[in-house]
Amino acid sequence: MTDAAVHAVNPDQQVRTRLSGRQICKSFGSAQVLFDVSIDLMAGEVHALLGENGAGKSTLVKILSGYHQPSSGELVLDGAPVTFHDSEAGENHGVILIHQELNLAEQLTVEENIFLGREIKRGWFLDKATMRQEAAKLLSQLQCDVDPKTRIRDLSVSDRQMVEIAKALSKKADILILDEPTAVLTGREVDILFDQIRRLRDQGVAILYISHKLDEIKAIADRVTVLRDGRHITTEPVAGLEKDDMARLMVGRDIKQMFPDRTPGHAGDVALSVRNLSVDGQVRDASFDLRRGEVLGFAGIVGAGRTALMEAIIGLRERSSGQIERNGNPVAINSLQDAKKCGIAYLTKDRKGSGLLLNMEMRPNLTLLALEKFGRVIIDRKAEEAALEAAIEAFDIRAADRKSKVGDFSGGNQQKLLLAKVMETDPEIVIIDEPTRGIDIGTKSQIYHFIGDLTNRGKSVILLSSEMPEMLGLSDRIAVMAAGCITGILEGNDRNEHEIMRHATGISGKQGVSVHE
Amino acid sequence: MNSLERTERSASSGFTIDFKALGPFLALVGLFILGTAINEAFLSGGNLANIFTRAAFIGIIAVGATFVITAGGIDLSVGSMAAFISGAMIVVMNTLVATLGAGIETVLIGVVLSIVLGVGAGAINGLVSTKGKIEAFIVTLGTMGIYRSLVTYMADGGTLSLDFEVRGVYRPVYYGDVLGIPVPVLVFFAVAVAGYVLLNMTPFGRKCFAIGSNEQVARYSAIHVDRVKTMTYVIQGLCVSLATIIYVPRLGSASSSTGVLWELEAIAAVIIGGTMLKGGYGRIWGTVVGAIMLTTIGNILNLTDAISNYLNGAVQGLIIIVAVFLQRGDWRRKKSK
Amino acid sequence: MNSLERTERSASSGFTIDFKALGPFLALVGLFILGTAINEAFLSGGNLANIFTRAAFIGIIAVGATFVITAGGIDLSVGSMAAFISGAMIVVMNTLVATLGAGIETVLIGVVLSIVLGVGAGAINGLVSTKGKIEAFIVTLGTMGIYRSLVTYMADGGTLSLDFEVRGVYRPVYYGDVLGIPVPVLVFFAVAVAGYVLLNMTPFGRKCFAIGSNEQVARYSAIHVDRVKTMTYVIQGLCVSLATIIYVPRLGSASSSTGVLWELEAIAAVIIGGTMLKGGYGRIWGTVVGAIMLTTIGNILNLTDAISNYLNGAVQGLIIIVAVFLQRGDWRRKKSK
Amino acid sequence: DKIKIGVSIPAATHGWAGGLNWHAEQAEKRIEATYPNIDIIVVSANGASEQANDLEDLVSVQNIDALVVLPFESDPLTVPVQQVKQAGKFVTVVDRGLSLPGIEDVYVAGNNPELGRVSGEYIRERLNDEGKIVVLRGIPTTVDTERVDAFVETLDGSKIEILDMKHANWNRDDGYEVMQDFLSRFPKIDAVWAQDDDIALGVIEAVKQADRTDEMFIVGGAGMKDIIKRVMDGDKLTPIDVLYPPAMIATAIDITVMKFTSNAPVEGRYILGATVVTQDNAENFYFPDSPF
Ligand SMILES: Nc1ncnc2c1ncn2[C@@H]1O[C@H](COP(=O)(O)OP(=O)(O)OP(=O)(O)O)[C@@H](O)[C@H]1O
Ligand SMILES: Nc1ncnc2c1ncn2[C@@H]1O[C@H](COP(=O)(O)OP(=O)(O)OP(=O)(O)O)[C@@H](O)[C@H]1O
Ligand SMILES: [Mg+2]
Ligand SMILES: [Mg+2]
Repeated sequence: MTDAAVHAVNPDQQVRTRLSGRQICKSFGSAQVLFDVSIDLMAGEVHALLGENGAGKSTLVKILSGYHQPSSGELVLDGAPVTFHDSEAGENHGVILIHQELNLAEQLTVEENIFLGREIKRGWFLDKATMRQEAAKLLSQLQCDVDPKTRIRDLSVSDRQMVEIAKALSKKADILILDEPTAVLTGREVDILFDQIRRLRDQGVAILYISHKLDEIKAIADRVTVLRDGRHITTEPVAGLEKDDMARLMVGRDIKQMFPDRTPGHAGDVALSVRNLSVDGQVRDASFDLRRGEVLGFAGIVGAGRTALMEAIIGLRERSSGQIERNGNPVAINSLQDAKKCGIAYLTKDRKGSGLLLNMEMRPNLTLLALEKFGRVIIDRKAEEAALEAAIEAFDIRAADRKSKVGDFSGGNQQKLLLAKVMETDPEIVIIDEPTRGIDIGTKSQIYHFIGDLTNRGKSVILLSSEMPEMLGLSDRIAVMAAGCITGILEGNDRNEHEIMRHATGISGKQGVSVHE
Repeated sequence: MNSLERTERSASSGFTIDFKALGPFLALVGLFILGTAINEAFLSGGNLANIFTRAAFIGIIAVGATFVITAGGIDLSVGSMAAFISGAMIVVMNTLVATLGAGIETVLIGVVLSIVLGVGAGAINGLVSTKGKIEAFIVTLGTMGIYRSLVTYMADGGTLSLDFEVRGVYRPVYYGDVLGIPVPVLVFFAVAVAGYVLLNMTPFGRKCFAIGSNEQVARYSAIHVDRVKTMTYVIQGLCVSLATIIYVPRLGSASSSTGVLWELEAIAAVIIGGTMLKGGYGRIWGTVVGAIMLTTIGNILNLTDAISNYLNGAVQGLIIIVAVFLQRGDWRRKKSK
Repeated sequence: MNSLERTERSASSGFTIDFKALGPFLALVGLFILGTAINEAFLSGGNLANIFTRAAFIGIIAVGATFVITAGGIDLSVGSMAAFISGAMIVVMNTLVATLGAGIETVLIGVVLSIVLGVGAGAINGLVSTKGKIEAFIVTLGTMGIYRSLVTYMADGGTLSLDFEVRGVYRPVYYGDVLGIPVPVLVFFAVAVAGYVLLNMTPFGRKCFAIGSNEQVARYSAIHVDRVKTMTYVIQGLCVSLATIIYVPRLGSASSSTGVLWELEAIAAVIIGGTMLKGGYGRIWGTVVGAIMLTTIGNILNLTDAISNYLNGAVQGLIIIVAVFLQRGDWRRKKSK
Repeated sequence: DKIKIGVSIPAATHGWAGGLNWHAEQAEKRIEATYPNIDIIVVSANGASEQANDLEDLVSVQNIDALVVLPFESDPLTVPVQQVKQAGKFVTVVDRGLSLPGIEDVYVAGNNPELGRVSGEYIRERLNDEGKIVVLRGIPTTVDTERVDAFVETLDGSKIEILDMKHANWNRDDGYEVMQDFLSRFPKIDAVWAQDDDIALGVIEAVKQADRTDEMFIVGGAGMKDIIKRVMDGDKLTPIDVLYPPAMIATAIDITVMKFTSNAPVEGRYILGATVVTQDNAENFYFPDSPF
């Protein structure tokens, strides 16, 4: 067992515990979210932290790195008790946390964010040249070809995450904690990240890794700690655990069937038809049909233009050309309001930036998109409360306190609330962009079944996802995009990873032409 | 997490929120105690009526400002707008006396004109800033200069005075009372209630909160951001026009010095009341209390000669800071988080 | 995304930024053309020197305001602070004449006092708002009243007037020139350069941006948010004191009406220059141009008597709105996103 | 080339200053119509430093030959006016004298202490040296201080008690509110010195509202037509008004113009008294067409 845990450590390096949390308890107000949790992080080991949404993972790691103070319990660093008054103290002791929620100043550039608070100086002045060089070096290490001068607000979510990782790497961590770093990353980026994690581990860095993707845990972690409802359930080597075991430990029950049974070919008439839609510089000549009762997947590498296409359909981006038909009739959708009237709803992948009002409580967030349903003149609060009740039930939203700000919710619960918000409009067609980002495995399965139910009731779903199993497990057909073009729509047995990759890279199908020609 | 804990937590946070909401009221009560201590006349019916009547002007305007600020905007033009509307009302009513006589009709036309001008001026502020994509601060700074100039121009640098006969007819709108409550106070109350309902109980109000909180999220929630923002300026304009309608019969005149610095007072009332200057959170009752607080401070200073006149501003400034500090409510609790 | 796209994208955004940065300059050039068209004397050396010298006051204060606003704050007290500091300088220098005589020492002590007071007043604004957790709007509204009262009190309701002998010694600080460039313009230039360096080339400046952009992120990046914010107010105070140092020899006096509404002018200069009122993005050169634009508008209105004096404010308001509209720079491009 | 005369005055931010602007514009029209070779340029400022800017502009871009200036405040404008003088211009100063002697060629003086004194004397006489009064002051400036000091001095030695003095900023809204508060505070008030007609108008409304018109009388100042009309009509509330006419700017412009149109030597001091307007002489001071 212990052998397994330290298999990758340099032989000359002793197994040693770097940072421990002992009997950590944490309450916000009078709500306790952690109960006597203990955890040991060892040099040269990747330790995974598992648990359902709201189990307290993020809270625990924030305590370990000094962002929160424990209500009781203590931290032990290299055998001696230690108190981190703030995150700066934590970082000074080499404890670096990559937050689950992005923590970048949107109006600053990539380079400025990476070195924020630790600017490299020459004399009294910023050494911009060095910082730019360093930033470029860090980014290229992560094979991320973002220009360090780009402002964060102009970056895609996954690029932002890579910047966060670059920022953490630049800090020379002894103990590196990653809170769901891969939720917004693509497969390729995950591989790059894992290479970096292995490299650091081999250098003797202690790593704590949080993810809801159990494959990743299998692939990268040596030991795993499972939390449930704020309590420590177990800590054991990953080698001895199967994915199902982990899921059971987390959820406390078996997950029988991940995906709903979907009988292929039960799809009906065309509900939405898009013809020759283009967006300047982002999408070219996209055409597809969506049938009633089907899930149409959209696959493609990052920046292929999927989001741009969808936002153009629902009127959030300007189209340069193209027609849209609903049930065979042409419709003019020039704003999200028009789309809503046509029964189309859209779930954004950027829950923090465009999804939820973080400084407000759940109720107004839930009903914001479908306000008129709750009264055109006066909002019916009772109906809102009832809807909230129903949504909490249906989407299993676990908030300690209904009145607390959505920004204080755990990431997964925010995502569930966002899904509930979009569903509140009772749409005929749902476009969902990365619906299960940061969602635990139990809830994920619930969401998949929910999508299944939707289509069974004759509604249609467009699914944008970078998770291949999700794409394959849910979609009836899969449209693949590359460089702004739909390069193919895969049906039946063609729906497999290999075909998708071939189309996504432009090897096969309609040529993905550079959209900027 | 078990249900027991859940109840417990929400109970405690309920307390916190209540205390915060009570903050401005407590600060106001503090001021009243101070006032009474300084001069017993403070609590006399006449004085209280004076305070509330005066608070009505700034209060009505501040209710409008609450919408603008909640939705993330700002309006610096309200004072000049009030002066301009007063001026236009007086000019038109004086002209009408010749044809319609000094009757109710004349006053009514003046009132309608006021509303039209207020709504129009608000719409201009809103449309120029949203459609022209210019910071509201600049747009309303510009219109502030424009309206003030226009009234100066109309008055030829002097004062526009309402015809004395019309004044007689119009007078009760300011000096009258219903069951002993002055008309301006009633109007103030009505505007506050309407504002409260609109901001807290209607889809429109909800949208204001959403826009002030995060415009992008609002846009992704199918909200016509520009339209709602423009509407907040229109509401502000309407409130200015209502305030003007009760202002004109008070002294029956308008000049370039009418309404100077009202914008600052209105914004101060809003912020004292707990609305956030950056938008996303607004509180009508807070604003009402804020307006009354500002008026009360002025009144208290007039009731004592203990303080050198020259230091009035200093005392006023201090009281505002202390009152806001007290009303924040969390000074008693330890720094948390 | 292939690398071709990537390069192109960043190139295009580079262009936008350049155009945006040019915006205020273009608007200023437009104003200069307008001025010359109205009166040829506009371009005379004397007139230009006057414009730049005048812009120095408001400009220096506005450089400080750029820091405060970039870091997400606001300072309404600068005008009264200037009045108060002028007053204190005058009182002290007048007193010193008796002992030290009307020499350089007296002036120097006055200057040092000014800096101490400016820094102190700024620190008070900063500390009260950060430590007391009170909106900066309220705190500085309060101190605005306090400083204004203090100067009224010091002057006993009248005017504080600098000893005429001291004026003679002090005079060159305003009226002197170096190689033909007026001293205030040189000071303005130096302050602007220092401000530019501090805001754009030092860690401190970067922290201001970060705090204005997102306080939480700044806090998580080990930035001492309260300390940096307080520092921005201290810088603002220092700038006010520098502006005062060159102001005092100009008019040689201070009274309760000194510096009235300078805060509005300073903030307007900052916003016209392209800094965002909500914080997170500041531009010193924009502020400098903004201050010069405001002064130029005032000057242009004096070039002609075609416009009734009563309408000055309206023309001023219109020009400000139009200038900001033009300088936004994206009016030429189609709505994107 | 035309002879240019620059006129620099405070902006029309309150009633009296409004009257000032009106009279200046009227004078401009009248004189430019009479003398085609004279160009009058009126500029108005919102503060002392803005006025200093205006003076610079009048010299550098308008290239004036003469300046008529009513300083916003005496002291800060002393040096800027001196600059104009040093540039070789003819200078007429109105109302508020400069702090250094010998700068101006002509001084047309209003007389602020006189206004306070005359008002004080009237109140002493009316109250038979005994009673309770309240005072509403203007904006805390030298003008206000001079008036009030002289007023208080005049009351010395009488049994008249000044209950309190508060600033009403030459503004009728403030006048109304301050008076309301005086009325709630003091059960008995025999007279009000409002010092300025704008303030007086606010005071009148407050007294009427409190229904205490028979208890007291009000003394304003300046000569605003509304008040003059009341005096003329024999309103008991406003038995007199003390003149401080904004028309003095027109007088000053006329005198300055004479310098260029006649050979008579133009220089020296022209002091305007603070005339008391009573029902008997009110007609002479009532100009219904003036905006002030
Ligand atoms: N600042 C806070 N104030 C109040 N409650 C909080 C705060 N932070 C977290 N919580 C609550 O603590 C609980 C645990 O949250 P935490 O973010 O640790 O969950 P998590 O395990 O990371 O979940 P996820 O997988 O969804 O990210 C949640 O119920 C959350 O609402
Ligand atoms: N705000 C923006 N400014 C400039 N370019 C943008 C912006 N948003 C997206 N783009 C560019 O538009 C193109 C399409 O982006 P889009 O987000 O639609 O890709 P995607 O395939 O949906 O990516 P993902 O797989 O992350 O969902 C990309 O080149 C992207 O970089
Ligand atoms: Mg989490
Ligand atoms: Mg996308």
